[in-house]
Parts: sequence; structure tokens; C-alpha cells
Amino acid sequence: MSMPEGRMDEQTIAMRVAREFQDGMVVNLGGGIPSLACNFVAEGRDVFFHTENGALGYGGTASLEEADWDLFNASFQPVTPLPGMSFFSHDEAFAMIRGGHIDISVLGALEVSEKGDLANWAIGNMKDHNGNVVAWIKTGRFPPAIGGAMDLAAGAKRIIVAMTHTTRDGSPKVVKKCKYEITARKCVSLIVTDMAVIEVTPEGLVLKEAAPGLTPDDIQAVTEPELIVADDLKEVEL
Amino acid sequence: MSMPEGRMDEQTIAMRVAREFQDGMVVNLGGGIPSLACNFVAEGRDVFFHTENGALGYGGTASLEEADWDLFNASFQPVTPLPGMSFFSHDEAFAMIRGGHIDISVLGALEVSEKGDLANWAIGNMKDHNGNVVAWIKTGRFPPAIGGAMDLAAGAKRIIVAMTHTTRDGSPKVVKKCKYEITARKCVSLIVTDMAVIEVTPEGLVLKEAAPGLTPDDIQAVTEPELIVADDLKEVEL
Amino acid sequence: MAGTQIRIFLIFWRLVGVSVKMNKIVASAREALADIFNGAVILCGGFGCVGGMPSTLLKALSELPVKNLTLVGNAPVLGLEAQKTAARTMQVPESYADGSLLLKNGQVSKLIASVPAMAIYRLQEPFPIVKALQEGQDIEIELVPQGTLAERIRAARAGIPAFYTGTGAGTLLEKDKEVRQIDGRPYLLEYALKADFALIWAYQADRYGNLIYKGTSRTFNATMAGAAAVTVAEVAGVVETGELDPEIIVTPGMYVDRVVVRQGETG
Amino acid sequence: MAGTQIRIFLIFWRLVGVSVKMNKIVASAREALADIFNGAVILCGGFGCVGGMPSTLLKALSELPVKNLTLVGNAPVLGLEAQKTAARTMQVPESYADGSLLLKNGQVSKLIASVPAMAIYRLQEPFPIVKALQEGQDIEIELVPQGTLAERIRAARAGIPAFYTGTGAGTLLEKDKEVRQIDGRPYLLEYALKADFALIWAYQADRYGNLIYKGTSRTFNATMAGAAAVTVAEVAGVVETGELDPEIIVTPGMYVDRVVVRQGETG
Repeated sequence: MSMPEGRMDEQTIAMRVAREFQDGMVVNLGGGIPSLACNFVAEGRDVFFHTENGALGYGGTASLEEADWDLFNASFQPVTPLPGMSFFSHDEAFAMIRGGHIDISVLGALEVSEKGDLANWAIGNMKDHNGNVVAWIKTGRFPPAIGGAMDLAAGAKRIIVAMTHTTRDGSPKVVKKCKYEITARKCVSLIVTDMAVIEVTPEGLVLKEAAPGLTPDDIQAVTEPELIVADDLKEVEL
Repeated sequence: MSMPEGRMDEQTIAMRVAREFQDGMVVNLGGGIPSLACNFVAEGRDVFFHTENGALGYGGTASLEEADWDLFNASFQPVTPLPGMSFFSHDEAFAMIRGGHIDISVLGALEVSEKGDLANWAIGNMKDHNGNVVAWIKTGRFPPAIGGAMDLAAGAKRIIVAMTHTTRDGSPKVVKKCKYEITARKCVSLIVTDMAVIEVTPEGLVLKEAAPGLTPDDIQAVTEPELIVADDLKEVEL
Repeated sequence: MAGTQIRIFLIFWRLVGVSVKMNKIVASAREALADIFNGAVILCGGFGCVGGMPSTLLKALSELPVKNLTLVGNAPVLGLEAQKTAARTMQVPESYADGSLLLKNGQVSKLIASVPAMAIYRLQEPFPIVKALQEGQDIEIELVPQGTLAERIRAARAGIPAFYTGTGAGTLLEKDKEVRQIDGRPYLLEYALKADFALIWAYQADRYGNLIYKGTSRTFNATMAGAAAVTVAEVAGVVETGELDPEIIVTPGMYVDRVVVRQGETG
Repeated sequence: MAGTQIRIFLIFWRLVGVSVKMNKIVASAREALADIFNGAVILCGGFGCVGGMPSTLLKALSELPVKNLTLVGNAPVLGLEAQKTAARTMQVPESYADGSLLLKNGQVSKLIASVPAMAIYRLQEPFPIVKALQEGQDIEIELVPQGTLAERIRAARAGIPAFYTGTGAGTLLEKDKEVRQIDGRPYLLEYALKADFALIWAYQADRYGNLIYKGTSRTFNATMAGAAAVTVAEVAGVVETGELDPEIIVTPGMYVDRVVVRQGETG
């Protein structure tokens, strides 16, 4: 399908991410843009959404009328039930994550490095100019949140990052080396942004798809590491 | 109550053991004599029997008519259901055991030492004359069975041993030092046999109760370590 | 040396049917928490906002004269405003409360959590933990990944003193932790998180303390049951013993010491 | 640099109701086990005699030309005669079978179990493992305490590469193991037990592989589900998706790869 030119909105990013979900896959969606992907499962596919707070096989986001206090995802959003779903405790939910039972984990990110390092939990640098760990660990003055991201990044079979390509002030979020604290190293395999779809490979970052109207140069201009343009570069496919 | 003189039978040993079960306690019963104790819970007490194969709160031994393939204890005996019982997997059953949630574990024994060391799994000495471990570990020629005894001995709050006082040929089973391989060290707190009830204390083994008609000397004669006779030595109480 | 066989058929104290002795139901939350002491380590169930927050128990705890508490939970102190933000247009029950009540009272000296506050919610006021720190309260924060937190608590319940996990390897969280290579991959050594009390939410209980939950409200509640020296559960209602099918009981009564019927309709 | 907002409401592929695609039900046990290879590590569910032995799957495996198998289970090779002894006067179903079939065929090169044979039962013939050894089969036996076995299998399912346990400390089982003092008590380091296939027994399944059990037949079945690269479950029957209440599902379908309806009425 063709789309208007420019950056894609959150729903569209989520829709592109959802194209990665194959029949029978178990998928965990992080907060923010990733959480929207539950609404875009391709027809005829059974995709089993897993959430850290103890459910497998929920449906799409619930409307206000459908919302039930006992059926939420880990982003504090009400979701809908589906036949064949199941519930479990937090320890079992993370046994599933840590044990490699999640086929795809879709996570938001502050930064992704060219090696696939993920940074998505600690806002701000936590080391002082001597490289010592300061901030909250010693003073407790600025508490960041980890949530389940580290477990997912370390345990899921495949990590897809869904995020905006740049910060609000236009700085690249796809970087050579993460400035922010790392969530896990060399874990990301695919980056889906509002501008591009980029695959992390041993050779480097491969630009596979570009948002409608954007050239590789447009994307490279706001990406820190050098991108390898795929021979079969396409417009983002939905 | 008074009883005929001599050694007590298995049912009587089990009955004496069951007197230790207080209201609200969680109790795990090993195979053999211990497994009989589920039939002798004092009236008015709620005792919750736990079994390694995943049940809490079962009742007494089932008759042939009551027997159900899906309600067995770990000694492969059919048991009866009780209101409030529950089922769980093997990993959870042993989380309960290892996690110190079992108030009393009643185990059979080949030997108990004066320090409370328990030997109840490996029949025969497994070391050669140089002290090297041989037999099954290297050759696999003589497989003993461990079952859940090591976990119970290491994890339960209190270990009671229920056994005959001597082997068939009359050798003591309450010994200074176990000849057989150890199940766990310093774990036994009470020994109930067909001749006596003996408490394991830091000062040594204290003879608390004697079977009807038996004197401390009768019992000492078939016990390897020296027994401390309790000031308030009684006939076995049922 | 063959002993005389003694056969006793007279006294066969086998218990048939339901006894009426054992009863874990306690009249009030205050009574259920009466022995909580200064410096106690408290596991707080739920997930944060949704997921079964033990509001009744936390309210009662906030009214007790205990301090220097260590509060452990996934996101136990986000506060009512965050809950309302999370719920968006859903009506949050008036009875909802969380561990932020304890923060306000200055009862907390240490917080062990995966989400002490959230960057993505913009609230009218700072998050309760930030506010407490701004007020000068001396609160130590131990940040733990959610899965590691769940496993450390499960380890306490299961008698596993320590375990290795890949979570956090190669990150800031390695600090002061043992790193071990197993099959060529680095893992961190994590210890069981032992606690004095676990305060949890459940849907229904019987008087033996058997518990069932509802939907996505098992969360840390079912994980924490039995992971502390004393486990106190608040429930919507108590049913007759035997009414809960043995096949559907999630938390066997062995893991629960006291049960309180909750006030109001908290999530 | 603000990008054009793209809004697409046309394609809203949200799935409503039941799809008919994903189906883990396999026509026969033979088909379900077709990719088992020489040298595979096989988790065998159940407890031993009672407790849900996956008889149909084990029979099918005994008919496949695979060998050098490592068989893992609590007491997976006690044999039919032991089962009859355990059952006493109860009628053992004709369809009952266990891993001793594999021993008879010489398919097993290693046995990891807590109860390879039992001293307390006196059978007409030696226990199958003893017989196999007497016949000169070269079978390595790794004896593991039952709880450590369960936890090592759970660790594999849960992505915990290794853990410490007090079980076996101070005993012969310390041999070649790391001993670590934690809070003044000795613990042994135990590793996750990774396997290629898990063969398990359950009562009912749906086509997503969700499982429920019956009574004391969860045992190692529920522990092993998801603990191997491939999990195959045999069940008494398959129900419609959605028929199993989400609150009573013991093993979520995520942990199960293939489901077979069993032959006969095995325990």
C-alpha cells in the first residue's frame, strides 16, 4: 500500500511491527508504541500475546465498556479476553521470559547501538566524571525504573525495538555507542522507527525499508552509525 | 493406656508418631511405617498431609473401593480426599519441602546416629577399602534410590524417624556413627521405634519413653550409643 | 528377640469429614498485622496500579506505629494519582491505596522495587517516592529487574538460597555482584529475598488459607504467598472449606497464615 | 522536522473470536515423536507407577529405531510388575507402560533418576534396570534427589542456568560438586537439566496445547512441560478452545508443542 510522505505515526509503526508476528508465535509487548501492536495481528494468524503480569493469549486493547480490572497488560492498559487464554503468577511469567519461551519481545528504547545494544531504562547518565556509579544507587535521589525490560532483553528469542527515530530535539537514537545505561548487550535484531526498518547484522545496520517519501540519505542524516542500504530496499510494507 | 509387653507393631509406632502432629501442622510421611500415621490424627485436630507427588490435605489410606488412580501418596498408596485439599506439580511440592514449609517430616531409616545424622537411602557401603567412591557411581551395577528423603531431611522444620529399633538380625540401628551413606547430617530430632521414643539433644540421646514391659537396660542393650534416661521416663503414650 | 505383636483396633482416630478447628480468618486487618515490628521487611503484592494491590492491608499498616520498614514490590508506591492516570477514564475505586501511604508517614527506610516511579506518566505532583526524597527522607532504593525480583522472592519460598540469571549481565547492575560464565554466557548471582511479612491480595479464601485469584491479579501476590515468615492475604470473600475445587486452588493454604476480608472494592 | 502524521483506520486486522489456524494436535504418537534422534535427552513425566506415566508416548518411542537415549525421570523404569505391586489389588490398566520398554530394547545409555529401582518391593524378577545391567548393557546411572531433579528441570524451563540447594550437602552427592557457604550453611551448586524432548501425561488439552491434569497426576508432568526443546503431551481427550476456564489451566499452551490422544486408559 502507498502512504503519504514523511514520518509514520505510532499506529503505523505498531502495524509494521505486527507483520513480524507469525502464526503460533508468543509475543510480549512493552509499554508505549509496542503495546499497540496487539491490535494489528494479520488475519488467519494465531498470535499469543504474553504479558509479565500473568496472562497468555489476550486479544486487542479493550474499550472503556469492555475494560475489566482483572484483565490488564503490563502497560496498565485494559485488554480483551480470547478463547484459550490462561493466567499465571509473576514468577511463572518470568520463567517464560527468562526460559526463552517468548518468540518476539517488542520493546521501546532510548537508544540502540550499531551492535544491537539496548538502552531503555535509565534516563540520564549514572556515572560521575570519574566513571563511578553515583546518582540513585548511592543517594536514591533520582529513581529510574527497570520493569521487565532487562529480563525480556536477556531472555526472549528475538528483540524488536519500536521507537521514534530521533529524540524530540532531533538527536539520533540509533547510535554508535549508547550514552545511556545499557539494558542488555547485543540483543536487538530489528529496529522499527517512524522513518525506517533497520536490521542489526554482524556486518552492521542494514536499512531494509524506508518510510514513504524518505531517501536513505534522509534517514542516514539522523542516524549516527553508517547504514548499509539493502539491495532490495523497499518502502515500509504494511 | 497400657499395652501388652514387648515390641510394638507398626500401627502402634505410627500411632505414637501421630501424637506429635499438632493442630494446623503440615506433615509429610515417608514410605513404610511413616505412611501409616495418616490414619491416627487426634480428633479435633486439622493436620495437613503433604505428599511429594503433589497434594496437600489428603485424608487416611483409601480402601480398595475408595481407591482412585489420581489420588495417591508418594508411597504409591491410594488415599482419601478431604475438603480443602489441593494439588500441585512436583517442583512446587519440593519448593514446599526445601522452603521449610513442612512442619514435620516422618522418615524411615536404616540408621540414626547419636548426632542425629540420618542414613536411609543407600544400602551397603559405597566406598572401597581406600575410601574411594565406587559401586554404582562408576559401574552403575547396583542402583540405590534416593527419592525425596534428602530434600525432606534438609528442608523440613522437624524430622521424626519411625523405624524398628534393630535390624532383623538384632543389630542396633541407633548408632554412634552411621556406617551407611548419610541422607543428611544432624537433622533428626525424635526417634520412635518399636521399643522406645528417643529425643536427639545437644547432650546426647535422651530416652523419653519405653515400650510397655521394657526397662532402660533392655533398650540400651540394643542401642549403640549411651542413652541418657529422662528423669520423667514414661511408658510409651498413645 | 521377636517382640510381642500388639494390635490395636480400638483407637482409630482417623478424622472423617470437616473439622472446625483450624481457622486462619482474622477479624480485622489491624489484628492480622499486629505483630509487624520496626525494621520489618515487607513483601507487598500486586503489580502496581492494576494487578491486585493489597489496599486494605496497606491502609491498616499505615495506621500502625511501625517504622524503618523495608518495602518490597514491583511498583508498590506509585500512588493513587498514577493509578488514576493508568486507569484513564475508568473509575478507580475510592478504597484503592498502595504503599505510598507508608512513604507519606515516613515509615519506609528502604524500597526494593523494579518501578519506584515512572518516567512516562506526567502527574500533577511528583511521584510519591520522589516527593519523599525531596522532603529529605532517608530512603535507600534497591532497583531490581522485575523478573529477578520475582525469582528472588520465589527462591525464598522454595528454599533456594541463590541462583544465577542472565538478566542484568553486562549492565550497571553487575556492580558488586558475582559474574559467572556458564556455557560461555555471563550470569549474575542473585540471592533469595527473605522477608518477615508478605501482604497479598486474593479473590477468595477458605479457612485453611487456600486462595484463588482473578485474571491478571495473581502477579506478585501468588509469587509472594509463602515467601515470608508470615503471609497475610486480603480477600473479597471467604467460602466454605471444600467449596474451592482442589484443581483450581492456586495458592495452597500451607503458604498462608492469616486471611482478612477486605474493605471496599479495590482492584 | 516534525513528520507528517499518518493515520490509517482502514486496515484494522484485529482478530475477533476463534481462528482455526494454530493446531498442536497430532494424529499419532509415532508422528509426534518422529524427529527424536539417537542420543537425545528425554524427560519422562509422571512419578513412577502412579502419577501420570506417558505410556502411549513411551510405547511409541520403544517402536522407533532410536538409541543411546538419556532418560530422565523420577522413577521412569520400574516396570509393569512394580506397578502391579504398588497397585496391590487394584486392576492395572492393560495399556500401562513405562520407560522399562526402552531398557528392554537396549535404547537407553544413561538414566537420570531419583528411584532407578526400589529396595522395598520384592518382585518375581529383578527390577528392569538391574536386569539390563546384569545383561551387560552399558548404562550410566546418575542418581539425583527427587527435589533437586524437579528443581533442575524447573530451572531449565525458567532459564536459570544454576542454583544452590541444601539437599545433599554433607553427603556422598557432594562429590565433584561446588559447595558454597551461604549464611553459615553449606549448599551444593546444581545445574539446569536441559533436554531435547519432554514426554508428558495430562488429562485434557485444547488445540493451543493448554493442559489440565487430575489429582496427584501433575507430578513431573507439569514440571517438565516447557523444560525441553520440544514438549509432547498425551491426553485423554481434546476439548474446544475456550472450553478450559483460563483460571484452571495448569500448563499454558506456550509450553506444549504437540498433543496426542492416548490409547487405552493408562493411569
